[in-house]
Amino acid sequence: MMGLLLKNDCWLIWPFVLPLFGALLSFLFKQRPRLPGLIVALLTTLSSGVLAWKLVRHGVGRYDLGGWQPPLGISLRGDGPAVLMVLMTAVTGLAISIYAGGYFRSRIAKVEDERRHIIQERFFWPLWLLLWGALNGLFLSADIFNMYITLELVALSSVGLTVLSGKPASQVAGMRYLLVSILGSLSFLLGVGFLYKAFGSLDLATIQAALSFSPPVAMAMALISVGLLLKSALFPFHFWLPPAHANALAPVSAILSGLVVKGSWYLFFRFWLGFLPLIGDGGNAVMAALGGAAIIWGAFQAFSQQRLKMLVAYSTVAQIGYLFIIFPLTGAGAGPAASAVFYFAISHSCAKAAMFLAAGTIFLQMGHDRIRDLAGVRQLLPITSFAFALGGLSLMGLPPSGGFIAKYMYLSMAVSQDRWWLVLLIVIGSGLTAAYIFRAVSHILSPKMVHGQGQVVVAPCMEWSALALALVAILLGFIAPLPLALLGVTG
Amino acid sequence: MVVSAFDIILCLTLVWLAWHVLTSQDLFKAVVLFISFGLLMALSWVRLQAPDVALAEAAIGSGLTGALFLSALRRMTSHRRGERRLDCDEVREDEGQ
Amino acid sequence: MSVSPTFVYGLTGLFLFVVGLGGLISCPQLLRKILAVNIMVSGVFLFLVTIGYGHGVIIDPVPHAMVLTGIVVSVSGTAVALALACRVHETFNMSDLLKRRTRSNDR
Amino acid sequence: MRCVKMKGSEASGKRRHISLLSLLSLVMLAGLSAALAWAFLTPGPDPLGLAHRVDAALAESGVESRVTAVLLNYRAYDTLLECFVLFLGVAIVWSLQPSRPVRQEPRVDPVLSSLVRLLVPLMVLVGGYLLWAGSSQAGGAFQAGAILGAAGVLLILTSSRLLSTMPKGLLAWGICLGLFFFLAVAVGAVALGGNFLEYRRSSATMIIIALEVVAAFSIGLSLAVFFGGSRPEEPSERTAAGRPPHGEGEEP
Repeated sequence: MMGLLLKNDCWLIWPFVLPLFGALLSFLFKQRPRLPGLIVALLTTLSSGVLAWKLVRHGVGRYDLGGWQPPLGISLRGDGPAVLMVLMTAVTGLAISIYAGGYFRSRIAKVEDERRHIIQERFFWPLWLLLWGALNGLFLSADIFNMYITLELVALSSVGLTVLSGKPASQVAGMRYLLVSILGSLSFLLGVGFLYKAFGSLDLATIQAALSFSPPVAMAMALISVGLLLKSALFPFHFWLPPAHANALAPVSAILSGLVVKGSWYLFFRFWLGFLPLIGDGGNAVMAALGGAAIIWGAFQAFSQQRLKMLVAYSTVAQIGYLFIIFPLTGAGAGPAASAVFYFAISHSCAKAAMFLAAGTIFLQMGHDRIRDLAGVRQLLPITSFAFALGGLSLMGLPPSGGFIAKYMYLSMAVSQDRWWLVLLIVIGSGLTAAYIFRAVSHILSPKMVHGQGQVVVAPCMEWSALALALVAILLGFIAPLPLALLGVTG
Repeated sequence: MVVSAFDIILCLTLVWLAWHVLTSQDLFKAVVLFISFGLLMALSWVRLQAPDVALAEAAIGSGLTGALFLSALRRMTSHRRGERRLDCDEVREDEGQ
Repeated sequence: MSVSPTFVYGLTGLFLFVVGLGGLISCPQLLRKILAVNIMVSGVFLFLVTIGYGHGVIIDPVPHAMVLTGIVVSVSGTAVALALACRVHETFNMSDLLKRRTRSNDR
Repeated sequence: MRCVKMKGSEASGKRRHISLLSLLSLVMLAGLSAALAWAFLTPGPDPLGLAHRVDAALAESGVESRVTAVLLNYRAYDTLLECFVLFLGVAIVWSLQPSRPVRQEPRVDPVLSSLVRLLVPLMVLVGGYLLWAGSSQAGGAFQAGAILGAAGVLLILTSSRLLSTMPKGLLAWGICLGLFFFLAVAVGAVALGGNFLEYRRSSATMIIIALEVVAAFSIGLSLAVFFGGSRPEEPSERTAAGRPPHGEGEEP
């Protein structure tokens, strides 16, 4: 019986079943939700790792839920990109979970607000585990209506996590976030309706096989694209992101910036590639233009911020641009473009989560995150400062980092396809990133003797988990063949 | 089934109600109009031969959602009269992030 | 002219979607925005039910199941939105009260 | 008050700005409706949908109602996730609220409360009927759950302390119980050699009815909790760290 539960194709279900179980458990054991939360986080990471290993050994996995074949039932599909995203979520999520354990313990130790922090932790774990499960379900889903439900799950739990901090600013930001993501989901659902009307199926592969141009299909594509762009906060739709990400609790900011944004982008990428024959160069150029605008605008905004967490949040707005300028490069074949952009996505996820975690530790220690007054952090939190700088390094795309490999792939493709404006854009974007990262890092690393201790005792696991994530972002520069091999398993 | 005058009147009423939900001055009136909008929506689904969906819409989409709106409205107006908040410590600025 | 009800109801659903969108953009009150979202939701559901009706010969149950699922999802979203709206309302009312009190203390 | 008094020219300029913006959005909305109507009315491919496949597999599904078959057999995974959406809603609403409900008016109409005492059992009965009818005609878990939820709302309305005086943790367990059962059925199918959420033909009817009862129960409970709003009070919260919770000693 245990053997049946660990069959080859069964590994596709554990990455979302385990967190769902864990969410219920940590909701029920409200006296100590940390214990089931951490155990389930560990198990989920393990199962994601096994899933990746099975993918390399046995090729693309398919799983018919309920035993019904696709047009009637729902199926899961674990190909290279999907499993890579699951793995990315697992690595980042495990580090964030460990960080969160220490974070809430440190905050609960501040006696004045004890009760509120206990309640925050009590609801953090169920919401976060549910979000994790929903993200894994989203990456593995092959059915467009099922994608809608996982999108809703992701959106609602993100909103719940955002407003957990209880600050008025986060409540307003969360309200706006909720309305925007419901609007995005509705647009997506209407698009699903049009697709069902045109193709009589909800299975993405079936639809893409029968694809042909007609007005309903074009409308469906437009509605789905706009809905997903709203949720992934590409340039004109980015307005809701910085306040929501910057005002949340530290682990929540890392979750939102590192993982949640990638969920809707991943769906967008899948739909867009599948419908590429109908879209043509015009649509790709529009996406690239929006991405370019995001890179420039986000970087300028990040540079002019006064608060560290706002800077990191605007940096997310800018980096989302890189995920969209890839589309003109898909003309010469989707394979290399997909490798580049997914490599960018995973290294950004690790680096950005590490930076948000480090920024959260700094906030907790100093009691504020005004960039101008951050001198002396290096003495108080050497490991955290180092982690922040390393994450910045990967974000800039300096040589021994995952960000460098991704940008190198972008550039070599752009050069070989003679798209010089894209080369220029990437170079300018990297320069701007370097500018705002240096601005923050120079304050953090500036030597200044501080008098007395910081506000709280920071748990060591908070510092080390941020550093571990930053190191993974750097390490991705050395082990590039492994993720790329995983990504190559399609078919 | 061929479209009848009933269908057209139903659709026009739906649009008219939606418009008034969004434009009427009084929020209470808007919520009541929304509930009747939901009930008419359920009626149109009965016309489209989806009785079980209509049942769910009448009960959940119109009835319970309407009740939720009414209770939220009451909470908001009771606060406008200055009822005390039980956890107003969270209003304080620069607390934990 | 024999028009299928599909056209009338489908167009109504799509139009309700647009009306709700307009309300969401233009209404300042939070409660009204949530009402507008609910109207959009109803519009999308009407559209889906219309697809299920097809030409009225064979009724397709799959869109009906989608709508049933969607109704429950949307009531959940509405509940969260309303709770959050109440919270925002209370917070800002309260901070207004606090401000007023400190101002009167200053005097 | 002060901010309302703006200089005339400034105010009118702002008004003109707003009207231009609203005109622009009106034009865009009109364009959107035209585009939607165009996409809807132009004939595209017009397949039959899944109705035939649903009918063909109906004999194997274990129920007679086509919608129930889709919801709890062919696409039961969607329904599972949807129950988690409800659970999520409860978790968020509870995380938002203070642990005690905002004071409600204690006066309850005696006529109303005796009416409710009559009505609630009736509603539970109707819910049960809908659940039973769901396997063959209109009705099913969702509608029954809605009726149960409405009964819960009535109970909350007449006795405002109901939710806050419920035994500690009972509500949370009640909400999670249905989800645990659903997940257990899904994973149990794997342990017995099938796929996730795959039922044996012989036991499909039983499993679907059990799932419907469970789903109706958890839908009804969640809906009632949405209406009740606040998290049930717990003794441990009342005396956290040996001191009163926030707001206790504050001036009203």
